[in-house]
Amino acid sequence: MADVYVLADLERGRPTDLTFELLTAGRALASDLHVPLKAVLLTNEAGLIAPSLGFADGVVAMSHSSLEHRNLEAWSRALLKILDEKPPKVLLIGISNGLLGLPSLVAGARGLPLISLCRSVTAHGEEIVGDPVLFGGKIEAEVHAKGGPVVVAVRPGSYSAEPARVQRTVPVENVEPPEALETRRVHFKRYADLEQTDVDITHCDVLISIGRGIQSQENIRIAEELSGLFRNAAVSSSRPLVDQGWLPRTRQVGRSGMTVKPRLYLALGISGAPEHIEGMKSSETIVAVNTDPKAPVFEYAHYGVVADILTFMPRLAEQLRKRKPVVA
Amino acid sequence: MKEGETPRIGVYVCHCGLNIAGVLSVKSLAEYAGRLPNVVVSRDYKYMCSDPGQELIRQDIREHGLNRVVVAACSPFLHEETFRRVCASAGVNPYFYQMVNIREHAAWVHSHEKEKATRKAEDLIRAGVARAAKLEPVVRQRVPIHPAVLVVGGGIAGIQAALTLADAGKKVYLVEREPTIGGHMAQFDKTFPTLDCAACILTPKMTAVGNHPNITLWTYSDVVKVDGSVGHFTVTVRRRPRYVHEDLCIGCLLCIESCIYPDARVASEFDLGLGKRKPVYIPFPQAVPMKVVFDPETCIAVKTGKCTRPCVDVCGVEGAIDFEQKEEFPQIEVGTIILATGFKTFDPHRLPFYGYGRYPAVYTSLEVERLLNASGPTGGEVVLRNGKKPEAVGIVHCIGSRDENTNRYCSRVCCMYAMKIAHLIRERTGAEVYNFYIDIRAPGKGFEEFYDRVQEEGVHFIRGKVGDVTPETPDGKGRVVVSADDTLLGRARKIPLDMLVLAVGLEAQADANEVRRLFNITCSEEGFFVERHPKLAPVNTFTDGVFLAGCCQSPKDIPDSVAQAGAAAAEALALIDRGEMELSPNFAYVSAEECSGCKTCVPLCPYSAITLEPEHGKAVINQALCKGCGVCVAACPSGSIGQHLFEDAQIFDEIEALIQGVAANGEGAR
Amino acid sequence: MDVVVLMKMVPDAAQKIEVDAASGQLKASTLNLIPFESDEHALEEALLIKERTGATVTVVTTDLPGGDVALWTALAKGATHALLVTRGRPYEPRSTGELARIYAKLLETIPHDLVLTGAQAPDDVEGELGALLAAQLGLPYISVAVAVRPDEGTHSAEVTTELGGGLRSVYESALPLVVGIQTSETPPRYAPFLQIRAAQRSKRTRSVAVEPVPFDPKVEVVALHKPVAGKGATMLEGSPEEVAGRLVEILAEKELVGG
Amino acid sequence: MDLDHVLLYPEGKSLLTCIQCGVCSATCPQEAFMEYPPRKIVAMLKAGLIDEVVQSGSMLKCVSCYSCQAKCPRQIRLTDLLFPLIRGRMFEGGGIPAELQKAFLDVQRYGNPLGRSTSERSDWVARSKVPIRILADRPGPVDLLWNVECYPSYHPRGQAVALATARLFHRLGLDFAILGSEERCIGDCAGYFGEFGLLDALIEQNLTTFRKYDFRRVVTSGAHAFNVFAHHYPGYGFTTPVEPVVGLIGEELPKLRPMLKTSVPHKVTYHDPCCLGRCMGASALRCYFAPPRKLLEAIPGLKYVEMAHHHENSLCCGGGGGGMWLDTYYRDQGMDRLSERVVKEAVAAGADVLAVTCDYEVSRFEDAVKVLGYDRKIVVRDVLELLDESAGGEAAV
Repeated sequence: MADVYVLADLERGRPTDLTFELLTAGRALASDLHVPLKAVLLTNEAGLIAPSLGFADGVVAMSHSSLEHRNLEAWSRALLKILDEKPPKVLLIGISNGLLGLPSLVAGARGLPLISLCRSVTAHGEEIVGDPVLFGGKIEAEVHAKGGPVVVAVRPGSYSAEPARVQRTVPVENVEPPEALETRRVHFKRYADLEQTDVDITHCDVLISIGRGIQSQENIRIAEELSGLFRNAAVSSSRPLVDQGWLPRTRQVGRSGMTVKPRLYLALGISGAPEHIEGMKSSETIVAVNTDPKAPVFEYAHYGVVADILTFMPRLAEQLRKRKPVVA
Repeated sequence: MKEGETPRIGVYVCHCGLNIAGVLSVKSLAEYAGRLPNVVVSRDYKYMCSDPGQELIRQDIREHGLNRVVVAACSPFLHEETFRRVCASAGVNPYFYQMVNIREHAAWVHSHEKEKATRKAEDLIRAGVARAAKLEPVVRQRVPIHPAVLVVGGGIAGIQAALTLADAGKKVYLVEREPTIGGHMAQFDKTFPTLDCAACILTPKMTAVGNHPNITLWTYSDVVKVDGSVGHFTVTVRRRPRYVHEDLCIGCLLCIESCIYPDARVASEFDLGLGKRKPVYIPFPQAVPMKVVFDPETCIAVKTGKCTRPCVDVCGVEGAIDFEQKEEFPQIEVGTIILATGFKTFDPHRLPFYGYGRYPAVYTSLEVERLLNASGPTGGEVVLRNGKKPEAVGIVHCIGSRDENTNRYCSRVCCMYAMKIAHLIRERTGAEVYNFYIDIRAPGKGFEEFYDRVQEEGVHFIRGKVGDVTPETPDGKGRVVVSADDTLLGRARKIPLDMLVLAVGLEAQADANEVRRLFNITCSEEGFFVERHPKLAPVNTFTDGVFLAGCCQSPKDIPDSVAQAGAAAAEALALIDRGEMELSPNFAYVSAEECSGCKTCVPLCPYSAITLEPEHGKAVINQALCKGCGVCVAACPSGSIGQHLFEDAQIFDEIEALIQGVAANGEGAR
Repeated sequence: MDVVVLMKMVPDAAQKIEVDAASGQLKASTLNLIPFESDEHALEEALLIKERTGATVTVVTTDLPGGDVALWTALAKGATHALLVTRGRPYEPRSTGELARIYAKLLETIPHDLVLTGAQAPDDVEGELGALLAAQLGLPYISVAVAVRPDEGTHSAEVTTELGGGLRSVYESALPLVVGIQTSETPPRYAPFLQIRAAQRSKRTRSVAVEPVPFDPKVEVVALHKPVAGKGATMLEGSPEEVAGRLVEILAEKELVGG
Repeated sequence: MDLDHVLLYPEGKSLLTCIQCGVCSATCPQEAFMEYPPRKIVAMLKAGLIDEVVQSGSMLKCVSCYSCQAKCPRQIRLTDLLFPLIRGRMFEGGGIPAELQKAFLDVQRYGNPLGRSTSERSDWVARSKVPIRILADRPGPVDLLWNVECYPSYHPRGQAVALATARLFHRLGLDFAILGSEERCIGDCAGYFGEFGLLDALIEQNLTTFRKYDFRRVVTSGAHAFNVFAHHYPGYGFTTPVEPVVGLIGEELPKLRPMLKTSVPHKVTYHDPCCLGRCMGASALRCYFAPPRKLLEAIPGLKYVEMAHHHENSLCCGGGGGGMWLDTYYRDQGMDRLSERVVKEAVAAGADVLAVTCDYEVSRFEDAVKVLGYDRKIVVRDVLELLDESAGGEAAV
């Protein structure tokens, strides 16, 4: 019986929250399958990071300079060598921006079963079952995989990271880097930080976050007025509005934007696509307002209101004007 | 030509310089004409209308015994009379003449296809020759001219025409609708471009009218019926009661002072509502006749009879005031009529966005004329409705003019009077004055110089029409802000103004259409009376004996109105002094034996020339009124109406000849 | 420079998406297929490359309903060629794996220095089209790109990717290269309807039949269902005024607003 | 279609008769923000400088309010002919702001500029207490086809108006029906922005739908649809009589008057929509200045006041000609909002209710009221909402 592998997601050399979420997921799966859980570590210097993955029963590591930054080509070639040499039962990869595409590259190259977009992964006997969330959360599926190793791509935010944050020395199995890393065609050049000329929404206490329900760019003004009624508040949004050019990218919450943890997250007219949820689900209090009572956002919110935000926002502003903003 | 005489036709093709010869092959046309039936001689000549050209025809008539003449040249409008006189002078009946228009109908319209144009000219000549063969002799009728003249309208044009005729010793009836003569000119303070005092130059003429032994002046009256035709019109005039016998009233005005209403409280028509009058009043101090009027709408003595009538008590002339006075309908006989019914100003309510009638700061130019007038409601002081003196005044040109939505035409006087008003306001108040114009039209004697002067005086000229007017305060009672595109700066201007003057255009009188029916004349789409010819008969109408003067014909200034009035008087005098008038031979006639008396023709006649003679119930056409339009001829079910110069045989032969050619030439006649 | 844009037709999430209770499949009658949004960004990025370098842009999609319109629109926006791959099959959410094989086969016949496609589609159960295709063709793949700058001289491209949290990284790769586009540098342009119609009439879209590719799906979609709604939140009910009032009270309790 | 083409037609040729009086620019509510205001544009067109006009972006600022066209002394068809043609050219250069692009795309895709699902178009009907017949469900002859339009169908504020309208129809016993999810945008923004292809496609599609049903006349909720029906549909052979709802209800006033029992004690002013008056040009018969005022004055307790700009000279809400989806662009350009100017005038006139009858206006003006902080001074109501209130509202059906 082979292992359950979890690929460590690293950002500037540090395991991300997603890594620990997946270790949590992997532990449950490994228990079901009665197999060990192992973390796969691809980096330039595995030894430094391995102890932080102490929740796993062991670490399978490969060190090479080309693996320092999540270069998909390098990582896929590295992973393939590991899969060839030490095939697991299941390989869990988190869907972060840095790793997006990697499960497909690996599964595609070897013709392995792949279930992507999963919110959870379980074992039904020998079968691996994923539950992908489709169409921005409008449909859920149940997908069974045959054979193996099975590659499962898991959405961020699906599991708790906390239980997996265990620091200890773990056995490390080193795998030699393949030749192919030397002949790779993609080279990491540099990081480029976005210029911070706008407010930093990651440091706001209150976020008035708007989605497509705002209907027109002009109405953003109403949200801004609302935000003016709180201390240390700003308007943020889901991705479509930013893509539309209605708000700067610095205001985007979600996987390709910012991950935020404000004291109050007011989700206005946001249906709650999984990509967005991952960026805000850790907020202290989440209030969602949406016309559609079935909107997925209500699942994550603490308080829900079924209403049109264009009607609701002015009413809320009216009530807020009667109160003083709290000194932060 | 005697009965049964063979037609002997001469055809003359005119070159009209290069007008015709430049396009048509005149030589070949003359040759072609020579081959046509009954043509004895045919020639071409450089200018048929010249003396040698005319002599050529006379010579041929003598030498070849011609009894018909066809000239292929220009429009009959220009030279038909010329060649008829040639025929007459050579002893041929002038109506044995046929004109073929090959200039307008062939040379000019087809100048780009010369060959085809020549073919068409051939067709036209052939048709003319065919028609000429069927011509019949016609004798023109004469009517005597009654020496009295009716002048309708007592503005400057009517006054001028009446005085000219009266001074020439002719009897003149001057009928004016208002209680006084003087018209719009009496409302003005100064006249452009010389800035003469309007009253100073007008009132002597008004007084002259009032005193002239040859003038019967009927104010507060209008013409209600006109019968007859040139030479002997019978005109019915309605004289509205002013409740004062004009022959008794001495104009002391004591009745006004004594009126039971101590204060003037009725809006004065003459002051356009800016001033007030009493129920008994004179419109203005220099009114002619200087006879009071009791307004039946507001005088309670007239209206209800319940008044103590202090006016009657105070009146020094027994029976001068007469509340029992009734309308009268005197009839007069005149030989000629001069219409000088004037104009009205454009009503800016039709362009509501200028705020006229909504914001008190907005005035029409005519209202401002009254404010400027020394005898006006403010004694010539320019003060606003709120009693304040304006510090910023805007004058918008072209209100209602040059606009497809209102009147398309340029009213011709507005630029000048707007500059006159600008000058006067600046002179009297020192206000900043802004003239908003599209183009400055100053094409008259001394006009450009006046424009120059007003600019030098510091009046602002903004080239751009005001497009919106908004009140500065919500109640609308204060200043207004006007928006204009200063097209020379290329920038929008918003200017707050204490006073906004709308330089309204001139329009035909509201009842112009009824008046034109009354006098049997025509009006343009805009309502101005149509002259017979814009250049050659500018004061004549299509109705003989009816002449036009002043703005009823088109917008014009005072000098032009006066000049036209003089011309109209001269035309009337010419008829009177001739003593009689030849009627056009082109009139319809009824063959009494064939007429069934069905009356189809009677309502169709646009000139009311057809009546049914009472004895046998047959139609009779008054040839003095008939204009030869041919409607009755075409409409008569029994074919009993004929028309001189347009007999069926003539027309059928003409058409037949034309068709022959089309059949032969294919598209030749097109 | 030859740029190929792969466009995928996906159900419009703005419209209702229903599951047929009996079959457990999507209700075809209510499905409204539109080009996947990131694919539109991929097209825009390709058109920007075309404008900068004079590259040819070939747009490819399959014969799902609306596929033809997507191609006409692409042509109207300025694409050079448009290919409609005929499959004669209705839409199903699990098809990316097979699609990658079909496109891999197709690309053998058309020149391609750059293959652009949306980074991740809402129905990528089996993985992302671009990555699967790159794996098939053995080409390098870069995902979540927000800018692609090819250099004809060095036959390479510089690709900027969006890592989230305001962080971007820049890669350089030799061509040919497959790129998953997240967002184009400028929002997708608008194609006036007349030009779409003109493109339709021009008959510039070419249909290509790709021989059936033997494909053995390794995963099986057992069930589709709508998510259970609102189990997490305490729902506040009443008129908007009442609800707003209640909410502000709650916020006050949590000391998020003052008294 | 370019300028040379335009000059082939008499309507286009009138361009050559421009006397540069500047009334168009002087009356243009957006003049201050245009690099080339209307007068200059005409001069530039005459000089063949159409490309400079296209590139300037001035045309984006035109809200198709018809002020210039209505006042032009040469009756040059600026609003409905020349400007759309120029804007049509803007598509070539990609100079269309994103928000407007999205609206066009949404119209292409969903038949409404809000980007909402076609299947949700008649969701509001479920909230109606009076029966509303949807033709697809119950075909068969009907007297009145009610074209509900996009904002009344989808926008919450518009839906309230639609519900009030339905109650009034019901009270008057009118035989009416709607198209429900078959209804599509009638084409206003497309036509006036120069997206002629889209307009053409929408008309064709709508006519195909209309042909399926048997109705005698059409009533439109708003002004814009009425305008497009009046000016564009006859050219496609659609000759069924069309009335805006205020016109129709205006005719029914004798029947409605006895039902207006509840006092509405407000000072009300009315904003004349550009598309129910000015746009009809000389055909005064189709101008709807009087009916809404008569309706308002029939309401007991209501006092009517007039704003500074009204009738032919009314200001524009700024939503026409694509302006509805250009507010952001306008804001970025530092432009004033026209809707705020109107609200200020309404307040200045002493009104506490701004009555409207254009589907764009309720939301636009309510926005303006909020921005100006006039919440306590004035409310925005559709004329039909006021009538419905006077007739007892929802409780009375």
